[in-house]
Amino acid sequence: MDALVPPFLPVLLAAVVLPFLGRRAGHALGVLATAAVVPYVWLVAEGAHLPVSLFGFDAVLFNVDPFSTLMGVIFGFIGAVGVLYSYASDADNLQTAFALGYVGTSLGAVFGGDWLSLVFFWELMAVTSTLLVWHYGGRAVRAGFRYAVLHGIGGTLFLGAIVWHFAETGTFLFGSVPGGPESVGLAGSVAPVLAGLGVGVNVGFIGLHAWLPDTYPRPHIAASVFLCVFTTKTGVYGMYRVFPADGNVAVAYMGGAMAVFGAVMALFQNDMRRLLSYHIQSQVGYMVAGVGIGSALAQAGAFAHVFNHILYKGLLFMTAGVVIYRTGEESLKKVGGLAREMPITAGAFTVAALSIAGFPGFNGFVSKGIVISASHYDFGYGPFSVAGYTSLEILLLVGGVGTFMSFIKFGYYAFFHGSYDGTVKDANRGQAVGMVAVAALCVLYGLAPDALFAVLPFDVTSEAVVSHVYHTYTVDHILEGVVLAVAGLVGFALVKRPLSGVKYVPDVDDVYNPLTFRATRVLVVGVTELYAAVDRLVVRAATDSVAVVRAPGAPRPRRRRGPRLAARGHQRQHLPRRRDARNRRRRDGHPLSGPDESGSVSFYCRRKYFRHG
Amino acid sequence: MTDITSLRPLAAVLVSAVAVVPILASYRRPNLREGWTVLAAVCKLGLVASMVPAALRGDVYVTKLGPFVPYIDLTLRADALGLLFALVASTLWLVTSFYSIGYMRGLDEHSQTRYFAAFAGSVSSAVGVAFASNLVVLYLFYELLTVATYPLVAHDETDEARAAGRKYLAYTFGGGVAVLGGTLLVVHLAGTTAFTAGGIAGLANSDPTLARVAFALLVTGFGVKAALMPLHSWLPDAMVAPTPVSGLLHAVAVVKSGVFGVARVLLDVFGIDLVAELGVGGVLAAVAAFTLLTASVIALRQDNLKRRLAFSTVSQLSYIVLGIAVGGAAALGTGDAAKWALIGGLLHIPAHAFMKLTLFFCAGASTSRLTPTTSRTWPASASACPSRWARSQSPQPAWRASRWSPGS
Amino acid sequence: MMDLLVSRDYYVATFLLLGIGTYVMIASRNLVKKVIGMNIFQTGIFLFFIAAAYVEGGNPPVLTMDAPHVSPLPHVLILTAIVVGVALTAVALGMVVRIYAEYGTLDEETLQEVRGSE
Amino acid sequence: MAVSDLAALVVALPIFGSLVAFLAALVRSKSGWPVAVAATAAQLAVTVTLAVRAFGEGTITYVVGGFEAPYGIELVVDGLTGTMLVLIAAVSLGVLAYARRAGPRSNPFYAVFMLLVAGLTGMSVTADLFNMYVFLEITGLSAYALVASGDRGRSAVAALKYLLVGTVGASLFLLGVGYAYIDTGTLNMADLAVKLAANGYTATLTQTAFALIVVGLFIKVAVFPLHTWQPDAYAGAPDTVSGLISALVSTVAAYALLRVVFTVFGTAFLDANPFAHALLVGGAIISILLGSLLAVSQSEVKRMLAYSSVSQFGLIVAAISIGNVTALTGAAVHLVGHAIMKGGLFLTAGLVATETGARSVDEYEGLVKRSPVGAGVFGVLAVAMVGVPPTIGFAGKWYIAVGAAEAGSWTLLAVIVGSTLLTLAYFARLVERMFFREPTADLEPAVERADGALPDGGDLGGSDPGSASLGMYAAVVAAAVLAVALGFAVFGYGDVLQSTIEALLS
Repeated sequence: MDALVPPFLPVLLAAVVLPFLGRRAGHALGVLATAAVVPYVWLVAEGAHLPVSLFGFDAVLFNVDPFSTLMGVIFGFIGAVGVLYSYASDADNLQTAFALGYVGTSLGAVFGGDWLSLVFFWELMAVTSTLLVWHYGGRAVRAGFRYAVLHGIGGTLFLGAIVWHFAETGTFLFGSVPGGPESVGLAGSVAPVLAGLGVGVNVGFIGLHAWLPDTYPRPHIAASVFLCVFTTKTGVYGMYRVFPADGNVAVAYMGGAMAVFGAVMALFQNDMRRLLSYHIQSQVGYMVAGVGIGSALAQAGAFAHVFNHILYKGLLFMTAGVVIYRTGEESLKKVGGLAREMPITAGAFTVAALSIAGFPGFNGFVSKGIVISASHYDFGYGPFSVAGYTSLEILLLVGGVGTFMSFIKFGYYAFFHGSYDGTVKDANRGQAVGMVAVAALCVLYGLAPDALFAVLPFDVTSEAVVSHVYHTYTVDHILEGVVLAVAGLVGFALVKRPLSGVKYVPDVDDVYNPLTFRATRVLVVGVTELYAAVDRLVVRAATDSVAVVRAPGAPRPRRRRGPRLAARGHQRQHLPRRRDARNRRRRDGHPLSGPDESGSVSFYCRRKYFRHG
Repeated sequence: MTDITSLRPLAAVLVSAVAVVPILASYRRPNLREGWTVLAAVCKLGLVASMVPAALRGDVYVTKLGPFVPYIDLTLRADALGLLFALVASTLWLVTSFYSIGYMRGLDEHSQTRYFAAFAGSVSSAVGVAFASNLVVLYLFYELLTVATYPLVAHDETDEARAAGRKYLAYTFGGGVAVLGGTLLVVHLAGTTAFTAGGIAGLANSDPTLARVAFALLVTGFGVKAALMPLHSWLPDAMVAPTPVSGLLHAVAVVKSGVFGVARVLLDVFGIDLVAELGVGGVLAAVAAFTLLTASVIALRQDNLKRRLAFSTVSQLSYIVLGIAVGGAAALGTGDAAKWALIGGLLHIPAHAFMKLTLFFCAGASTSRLTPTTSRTWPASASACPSRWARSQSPQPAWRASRWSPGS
Repeated sequence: MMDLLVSRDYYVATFLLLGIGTYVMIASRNLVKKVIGMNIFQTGIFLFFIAAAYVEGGNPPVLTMDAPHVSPLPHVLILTAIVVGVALTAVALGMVVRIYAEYGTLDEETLQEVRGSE
Repeated sequence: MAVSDLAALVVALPIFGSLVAFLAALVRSKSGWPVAVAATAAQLAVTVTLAVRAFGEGTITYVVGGFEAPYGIELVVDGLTGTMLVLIAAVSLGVLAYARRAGPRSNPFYAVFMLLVAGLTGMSVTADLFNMYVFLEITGLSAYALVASGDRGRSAVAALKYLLVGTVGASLFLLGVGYAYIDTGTLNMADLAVKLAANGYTATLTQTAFALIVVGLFIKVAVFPLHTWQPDAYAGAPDTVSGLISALVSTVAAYALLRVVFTVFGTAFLDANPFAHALLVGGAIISILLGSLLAVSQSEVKRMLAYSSVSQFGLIVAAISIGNVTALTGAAVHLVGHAIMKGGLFLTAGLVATETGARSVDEYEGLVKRSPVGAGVFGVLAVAMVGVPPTIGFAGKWYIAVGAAEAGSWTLLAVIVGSTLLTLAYFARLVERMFFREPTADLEPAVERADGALPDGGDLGGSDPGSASLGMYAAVVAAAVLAVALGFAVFGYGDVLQSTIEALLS
């Protein structure tokens, strides 16, 4: 098993080369590099690992276990589809290069066999994804900045947790890696909390999630396809690494809450991609709940859901992208009746919507069912259980209803409601190929769940492995799915009218963005002013004492500014013309005197700081 | 580890000092003058690099020049730590030489001869700091560095530049005085100041109070150039110097010599065990941590690009000091923690050097092409000068977008 | 106390002379008087040495005279010192002459005023 | 001729030179300079021989006129004396090179010049207190005359002030000698040391003698607040003269102080009398601090340099008050170093004035453009004065500071180390003006000569009035080079001096 090549390597190489190639050749290379990952990681035997030394520490760059294999396969696949879609959607080479960098670093993160390489790629993901957002320019820049800051904070917390872990155990290796420590997960009492919060940013814990709907609707449509896949799913993977053994009750409930919260918030949205973004949170809630429950069944369910979610959420973003691509509109209110104009897109959307909602026969039904059944069999009843349903289960079911409702809303307004003025072309060939391929997989995995089970880390059909053997198509399950769908339909019919009156629903970032802004300003101004005051004091004391020595008893001007400026003006007369011009230029460059003092831009430069000496 | 007696460390130090003479002499012929600069830079890099293989083997080149003052030999040692610093400084000098030539000619600056001569002298001193074998030789080059860099700070000859120069002298010579005092105490306590891995034995058995005072003086003294708060205030002001100076000297050579001094004091004078025993490592770490945070906050509010970079330098330098200090504070603790902290701190010396030099170069390039150096005008510059803007973005992507705004 | 002073009358005179000399040097505004003060000051010292050499009932230190002799060495020393003093006075007066030639005054304060505009 | 005879020769030679210079003038009007140079060169050769012997073979003693000590006058040359002798001769030679063009160019000037050298040399070699007084007065007299040799009234006023204050100093010294003599009946230093010890160190006479001698010498050294003559004298004297006396007169006086304190009274006396020790420490600290502060506030360059001397001699007094081998080695090093640096600075100031007419701090603005050599040398010497290693200024300070640390005098240590900053305070002002400002005012080069006519055409430099001669350049550049280069020679010097100092302290 020597001479292993970590899968991220070819992808990143492709990313580097891509900007220098032609569009067609470059994207072809991108598709090739990402697609090649799928068979490669599938074929590498479990347990293979590539020990290296990173910054002088033992690290494992390529660690194959069922979890990472699953992530690698789906990342590679969706990466290839995404590149194809990018090509079809007129993304330029540089953007695709950033996207490939993002894919590559995500692969690096999931195949890392130790905390160090995990967090290393984790941070790089934040960088590459920020670049991907920024590349679009305009409103994406600000959002990208907020995204970067929040992920910076999350990454730092995670890093802190890992350092803590290192201090406890003396190694960065995962417990499962040969040579690793005896314990799995993060050691100590503080590290898991830090890591939970840090990873919580990535998976969109309620309160830490606002970057999702903030960022994902803004960049290029192809960029959104990439974005919706990697960060949150790597987050789920990271969450599993942090709580690998028995899960964590709080995390499980957080997952449940996310499922409900995301779905409800999604219901209020009119921006297509914003709606989908809230759904990421909702769906990730199922996965987080699965990881939080921590049993073999739950973890298998969580990762099955990761797998499926990547397929249908990628597909959803693709369809939404096509709509935007063809119509130029982002709001559901501005489109409608597109089903007739864009049958392929509408079809793909329907498949994806039914998948995400968990309708029987589609892949979402399978994986969501596993998680819900795990929440039923492997988890305590909790505070508000009703009629044999555990609390968590109820949350997840409610989330399911919300999902139905919001996708009925999406589909209704975008494709079926009213009619579209004029003609709109359907998805072009490349987009169609991508969408149909993914849609086919959604159906395939829905109808033949065994194919899905084959990639899961735990065999959910074996009694030896899981506490409760999972059967996909039982009467109960199908009934459950249908009931949810009906509840969704009814619910949507009920709230449709009041919902259309809702203009804007505030989210947590409406509180913490201004709060952060003000707090930062107070901090910055406070610190700098304090510092400036001390500095002025010292400088004045120094100049005064010099003045006292030089001319004892002479009256001293308290303010030195006036005479100094005069002196400067005086001196200018003696300067050669060239330097004079330069001085003036320098002075004009100063915030005080420049024309840009009018100050619409920022608070940093309103006043004069630290001018002395 | 064997000592190889060789003139190479001395030659590496002297080559740029000697180059000052032809540089000054050819003041009428700029091409020749710059030729000397580049030649000296190449020679210096070659000499320093030639010692690297030995350092990797664990051998040390030593130049012994006999006794200097009582207790003190005038000896240069190119050990691994010193070589690290010297290699960074001389590599970047070569790079900066080319940049300087373009910059100075591009802006049609005055007194270019003085500029290049002082630059060569500064680099000489910086390498001297790197190769110093004891505190006194270190002090020697430390002071020479101050003298050699002063003309560069005051180069502009404006009121602002002169004021910055005065402040620079006051701070750095003040630091020098503290170093001298500390050195004297060490001489008094231990009878020697020769750097010894693991610390000078004599210090461990001496009066702990005096040892603490000596430590405080030395660290304060070196802390001035390392821009530890509250001794940092010269650095932002020194940014009136031409950009290559800010880049190489005030982000690499000068400030790193301060950091390097702190490292020497902790590692080779007191030794981390003694530092931990005296309980001073924690204090230093606290100061460094404070600087780290506060300087970053202040940097947020600087509109002048170079000043912002300067505060960033203040902050980053404290990373290095923090690493070293934590190494000292944790020496009695468990396992490898101290080692890792030290390695991290020292690794940040070259790392920060490369990062910050690139940033300064970008800032300077925009200065020489665009007029103002305030960051608020940069979005405009970005379109006027996209490649530079992009380059300046890449090392630290978040520097520019430093504003939160509600909503979007 | 009186006895002590009387028995040390030369020393009293010495220090009176020293005091007067110092006072004249400091308080007098006229440069020539300052030089005179200096002379008085020196004279005090001469007296001090001579007085120190005196031995009660001593004869001049000539070999033909009977012992006890007064100490001869201070006399020799003071001869030298007087020569030095004379030389000093000469140099000082030379300078005074030059100052007068240059500024036309010997008054210290006037001199200061004149020189203030220099 | 026996080696010990050389000790007498070093005193006689300059006196002889002085006479010849004076007499030769009767024959040929321009003979002063060559005679002085010849005599000084010979003096240098002799002193070097003496110093080498003194260092190599130990103390050389010469008895004047065959009267054995303690009755006769004794001349003693040990390592310290040898140092001073060579320093005096070398500095004189350098100043002579400078004086050829810078003037004053009269034969009497050279005669008095040689007399000053004789006085200084005599003070150094003598081992007799009264003899020292005589040489002190010879030194003083010739110094007063030299200061007055400037052609302006200001020189005369300064010289008179110098004369009055200096005479008081010398008189106090004489008074102190008188007390010592009354106490012991001897004037020979070695003999005095023995007898004072026998009388007990706490005897009032001994204490008074010490106080008077030290205060007298403080005046000569110009320790604050007894320094008042110095700024006027240095600033009022012609440039050549300020260079010479700033380099040598206070230096030799400080040497005399060192000699008297340790050879005559000894460390045991200082230990027994805290007040004596306090006198020295107090004088040192006040001089260092206030001298620097006053220097900062001066507007004329030469006055600033004069106040700087006050501060620097504070360091030497500090070394004396510390009184261990290291500190005294430091005192010797700093005496030499200060002589070279300060003499060089004064000569450079003169050079600058000759070239550009700049004399005040403000007029030094942009000096580097008008007088690059002057500005460069001034810069180097300023850096050396500040005490940046490896210059001699650093070496002296280092020794003294190490001595302070060894003695555990933490206050002194702090002041000594901190004096770097004070020195920096006044030199930085000048350096900044010289190098980093544009010249503001147009100045006429100073023409300081008695006659308006051009000097003899045989000079090496150009003949326009604003130019300096090669000799002037050579002198100042040599000072700068020595200030840096000697820093490396210090350790060897300290090594050979050690036995001398140990003998002095025993």
